[in-house]
Amino acid sequence: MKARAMIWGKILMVVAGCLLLLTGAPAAEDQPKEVLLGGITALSGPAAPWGIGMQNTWQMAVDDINNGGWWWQKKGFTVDGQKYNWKLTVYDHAFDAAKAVSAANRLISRDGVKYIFAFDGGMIKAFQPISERAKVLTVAYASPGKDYINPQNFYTWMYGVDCIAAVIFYPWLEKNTAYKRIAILEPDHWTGHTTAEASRFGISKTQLEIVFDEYFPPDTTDFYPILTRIIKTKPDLIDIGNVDPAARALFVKQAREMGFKGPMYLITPDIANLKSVAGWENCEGLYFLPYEIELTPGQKHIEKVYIERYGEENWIGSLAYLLWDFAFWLTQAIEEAGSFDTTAVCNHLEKMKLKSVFGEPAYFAGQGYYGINRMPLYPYNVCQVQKGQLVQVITGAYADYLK
Amino acid sequence: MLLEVRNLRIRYGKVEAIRGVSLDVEEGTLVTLIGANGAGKSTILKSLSGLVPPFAGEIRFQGQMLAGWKPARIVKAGMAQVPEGARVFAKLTVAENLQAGAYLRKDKEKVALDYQRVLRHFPILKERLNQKAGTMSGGERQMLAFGRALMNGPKLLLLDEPSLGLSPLLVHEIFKIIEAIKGEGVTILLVEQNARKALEVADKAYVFETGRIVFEGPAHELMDSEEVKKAYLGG
Amino acid sequence: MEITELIQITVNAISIGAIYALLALGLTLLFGIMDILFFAHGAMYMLGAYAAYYLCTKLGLNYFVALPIGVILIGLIGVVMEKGLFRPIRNDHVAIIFLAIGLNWFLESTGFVVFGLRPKPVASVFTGQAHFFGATISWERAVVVLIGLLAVLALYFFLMKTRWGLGMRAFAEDPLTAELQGISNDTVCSLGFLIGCGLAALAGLLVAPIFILTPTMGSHAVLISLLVIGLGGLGSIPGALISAFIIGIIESFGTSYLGADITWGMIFIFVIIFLIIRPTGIMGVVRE
Amino acid sequence: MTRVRPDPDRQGKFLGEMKAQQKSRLYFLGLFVLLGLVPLVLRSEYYLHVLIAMFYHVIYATTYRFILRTGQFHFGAHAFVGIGAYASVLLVMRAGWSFWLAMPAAGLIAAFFAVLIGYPTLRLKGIYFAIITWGFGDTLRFIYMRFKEPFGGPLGIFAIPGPNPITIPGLITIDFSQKTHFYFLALALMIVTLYILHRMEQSRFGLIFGAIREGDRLARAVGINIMNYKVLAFAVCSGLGAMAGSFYAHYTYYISPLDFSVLLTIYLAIYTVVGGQERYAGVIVGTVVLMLAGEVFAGYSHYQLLMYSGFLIVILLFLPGGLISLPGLLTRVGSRAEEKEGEKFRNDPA
Repeated sequence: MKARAMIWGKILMVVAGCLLLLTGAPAAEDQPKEVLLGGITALSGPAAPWGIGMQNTWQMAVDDINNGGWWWQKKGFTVDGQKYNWKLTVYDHAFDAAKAVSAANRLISRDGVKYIFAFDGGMIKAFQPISERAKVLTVAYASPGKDYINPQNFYTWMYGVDCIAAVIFYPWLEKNTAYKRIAILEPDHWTGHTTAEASRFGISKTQLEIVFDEYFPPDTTDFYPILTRIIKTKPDLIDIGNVDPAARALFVKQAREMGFKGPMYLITPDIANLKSVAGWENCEGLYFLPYEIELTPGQKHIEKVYIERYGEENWIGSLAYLLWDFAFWLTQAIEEAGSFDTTAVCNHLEKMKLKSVFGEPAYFAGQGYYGINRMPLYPYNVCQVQKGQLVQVITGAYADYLK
Repeated sequence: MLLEVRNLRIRYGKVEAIRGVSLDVEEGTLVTLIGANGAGKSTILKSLSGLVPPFAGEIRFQGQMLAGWKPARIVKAGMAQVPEGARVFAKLTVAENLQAGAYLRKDKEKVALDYQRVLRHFPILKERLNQKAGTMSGGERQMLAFGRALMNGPKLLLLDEPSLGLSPLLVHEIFKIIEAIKGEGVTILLVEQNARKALEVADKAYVFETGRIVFEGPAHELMDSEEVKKAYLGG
Repeated sequence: MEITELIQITVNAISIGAIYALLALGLTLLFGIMDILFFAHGAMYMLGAYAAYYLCTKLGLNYFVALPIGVILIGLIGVVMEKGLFRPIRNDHVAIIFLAIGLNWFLESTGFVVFGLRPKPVASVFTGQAHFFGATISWERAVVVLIGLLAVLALYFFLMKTRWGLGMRAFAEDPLTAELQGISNDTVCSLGFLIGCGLAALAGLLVAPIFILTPTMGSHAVLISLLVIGLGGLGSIPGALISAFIIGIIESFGTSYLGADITWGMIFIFVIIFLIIRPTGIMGVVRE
Repeated sequence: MTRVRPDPDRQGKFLGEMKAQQKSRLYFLGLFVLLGLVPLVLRSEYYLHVLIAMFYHVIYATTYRFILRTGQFHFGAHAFVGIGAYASVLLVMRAGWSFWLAMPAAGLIAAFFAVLIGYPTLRLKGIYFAIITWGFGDTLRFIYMRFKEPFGGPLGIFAIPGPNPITIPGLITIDFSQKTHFYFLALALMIVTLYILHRMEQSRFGLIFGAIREGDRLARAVGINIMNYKVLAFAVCSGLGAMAGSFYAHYTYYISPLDFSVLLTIYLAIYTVVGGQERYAGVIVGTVVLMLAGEVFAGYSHYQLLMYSGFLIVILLFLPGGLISLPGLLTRVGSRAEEKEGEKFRNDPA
């Protein structure tokens, strides 16, 4: 019995050790110059390719700010005469709301983070009660949902959300082509639903007709059955805006196999992936958004550094451009506001002229749609594959409906 | 000596089930191991076949130590066992059950000969070759289990309670078959609860009680022994 | 027009069914022989697909050379896993399930580190489409259907007609008695993992050119397979084949007439109701 | 037909277990008192959250284990947790009920569903039961997703109100604006659940299932209708799990169909197996240790699942009795060394 008690004692000590490890891990107080930047995204599960890619991009942006890369010409940033560096800490939510809430609690009340970059509206919705109450500035990637971007959630911001550019694309399509019948297909999750909503919003500004509007289970790899159904409706264009990269390439390939010859509309394409999976000849007529024939210097810089650091195998395409800017805007806002106080930073961000890898001018907008300026607008470009060549069809347009 | 067991001890956890058993089986004889149920007789057979590792003691088969041998190797060396309760492969056909008995044998002609021999011994099996073994009666299953063991062409056949749960008529038939197999020169170690029947057919017998041998000797001597009669033959 | 559509939907159903059957084959074999639910099946399928990528795309091997190499390679990994991980707890069926789930996660997350984040394509060997009665199927799919059916037949032949197959079936029923016939349990289990993982890898290698490779592709596949073998009767190969096609038919017709978002739920409801009415699945026999 | 003799060893063990149980009851009591004092010392919302999450997971896991103990391989715990969460949220937000009424009501609704599902399926063994319960869970998930009214569709339901405030006049107002309030609620729920399950395990209930597991046909032979017991156990456990689900919903303010996928059940099963199924405390230890491990590994970004699964594999391989067997195993290592010496001596042929 005594031996057993001793063993239990030892086990308790080990557990206590683990707890110490838990508390001791991020030593923020030791280095006064280090400011924590939090990240919450999917680092495991099916969305991990996006999530890990985001983590890599954020890390690169943070390193550029700390080391004076790209347009950030100085090392770190200064507030009140004190120099600071960013330190990025990213936690996994694996698309599980309970884990997202845990991660937010960990970041906010243990690590003392005041700024969080996060992925997917659904997950942000789960921890928003915590982050808003703690006045933590949260930046969301994907999904332009009014459910979580609104005046009540003052501290929640968005990365550039491309699906909202449907409000540019569809009016242009109506004016410049003879296409009439649009089919919308999105995955059956938060991002898919909000993207479809944005597309519907864009189409509602035109005379175009939605002939098909459905969702598919996110793990689908075989699109033959759904394509049979889509093709029956004789669409002129299929909108597969925010289908994830792997499924999207498969969809394009299988659509061509099933005999659909018309154009498709895609957001943030991974062109290399499309080329290798679907075949470039099958990409004829596809609309990409946003995309530029000539990469901006910033985009070139991101691509080069990313591939150098993480390898060609892990390059996530234009998703990296989207997730790049906010770290710089945030840092600039903190410096210019002269304070880490998130209310001050938010107020300053709203007024800022932004430098974006997509071009300028860039600024926060969205008042007309969300009731608050929380979405960055920069010039959107749309291009199309015509006879094997990428041709830019829209240049430098702004999603004016959102103003 | 075909099989020699010296001072065999087997433990299950901390409980010692077999406490020092020695026995000999001479080539061409039928040796029986009798005793009450639950005494651990089957455990000895399991150990001989390599299913239960002995805790101490040694087993020699044809002069070779079996220590650390895998069951397959023991089967290949010529020791086949008919397990307790006629465990046939119910979802396999009768023919497949017999093939399973010859699983390790490569000599096709001899296997074919043994096949004919088994079907001669058990004509009932011949009628049901393509039937699933699970659909047969208890007696037929026991015959199939015998036949399956014979398909191995064994030098030593271990029989574990072959008469258990069978009607008196069938028991009689089973023992006739045992004698017939013995007549073909197969050495047999028979573990039996039905002591009278066993002693009738055996050359030599061991009486086993709670983990150890209490009597041993030629079968007819034991049959006449007053003590054995009283304890095991019901008066 | 209606007839063409019907044919197309049927062709889709067959194609889905063949792929599901191929996926479920290894899982049902391992369950039938060893009574274990091998969740890492999905990871083996994923490794098989990546084997196609590395052997064909990276090493430039011919696809039909890569096929057997990949299958044997993954099969051997399965044998190593059996010896190292599963043999010590062979009799604890519950622990095995969770060990396999842990292994699946482990291989999946290792996959992101080793294989990279980008989804990987494998160039198809057969290009173009076949047309008949107005229905379309790509040649590569037709080949998968064909090889998938051949694999089912080959496995069935192996189990029913060969000595090894006999040994495995005997083991499945009564390991102890099988051991007494000289059918080594250890060998059967190793063989079972060799074939089971080999079949998972075969499925992966075959679908690699049709689909796209991500380290998590196996998790979804293993759940689908579980549904297939549950409906078919656990451990039954003909059952898995029939139920794969039934699910294929529901999925194809459901998606084409009702929509994809309704269909997956319908499949679950169908399987539940079927199993409540007939708990052993289509072909299954309840184990003691 | 084999005659079974009473095993004196086992009887002794049984008596020993009784004593150990009395002792462990004291330990538990002490632990609960300690846990009650935690918020007085601990101010960090993070640690409170970890503990709260641990509490409701302990409820899920212990109820799950009890169903496992009745011999059913349950794979649909997520279904009943989900029913609890959705039912209580809808009762509060649509019907305007008080949380304090809605939570037990949600438990009752889940128990009703458990009876409905349990009657036809609880006689099924092993994997078939697993597939049906898993399918049931995913069917519910499908229903939540497809019916935007009233379940909120794939986006789920947000802005769920917290529990209604309790005011003890002149003394204190608990309005659930702080984590501490949730902490005490979760702790109370956990203690109540643990107590109910403990009583069930000690009662006829537990004894019957214990007997069945031991392969003793006695229970069946005596003519006890095991089905009724099984259904009752299934309903009670599902209901308790559902109440924890209701707590979860009102604690996080947001639920979506994603929260109640089969992954939840898999985690619960892992907690049970890793902790050790045999002892009541095993599953609690498993839940606590694995959740702590999850928190520790979370700091290693995308390597965390790798580490977590590696940890899991190691425990399953090297601790077949689960974590709870660890202290016993360690004490035995010492005594076994002595035993070995003795064995060697006895082994000597001379």
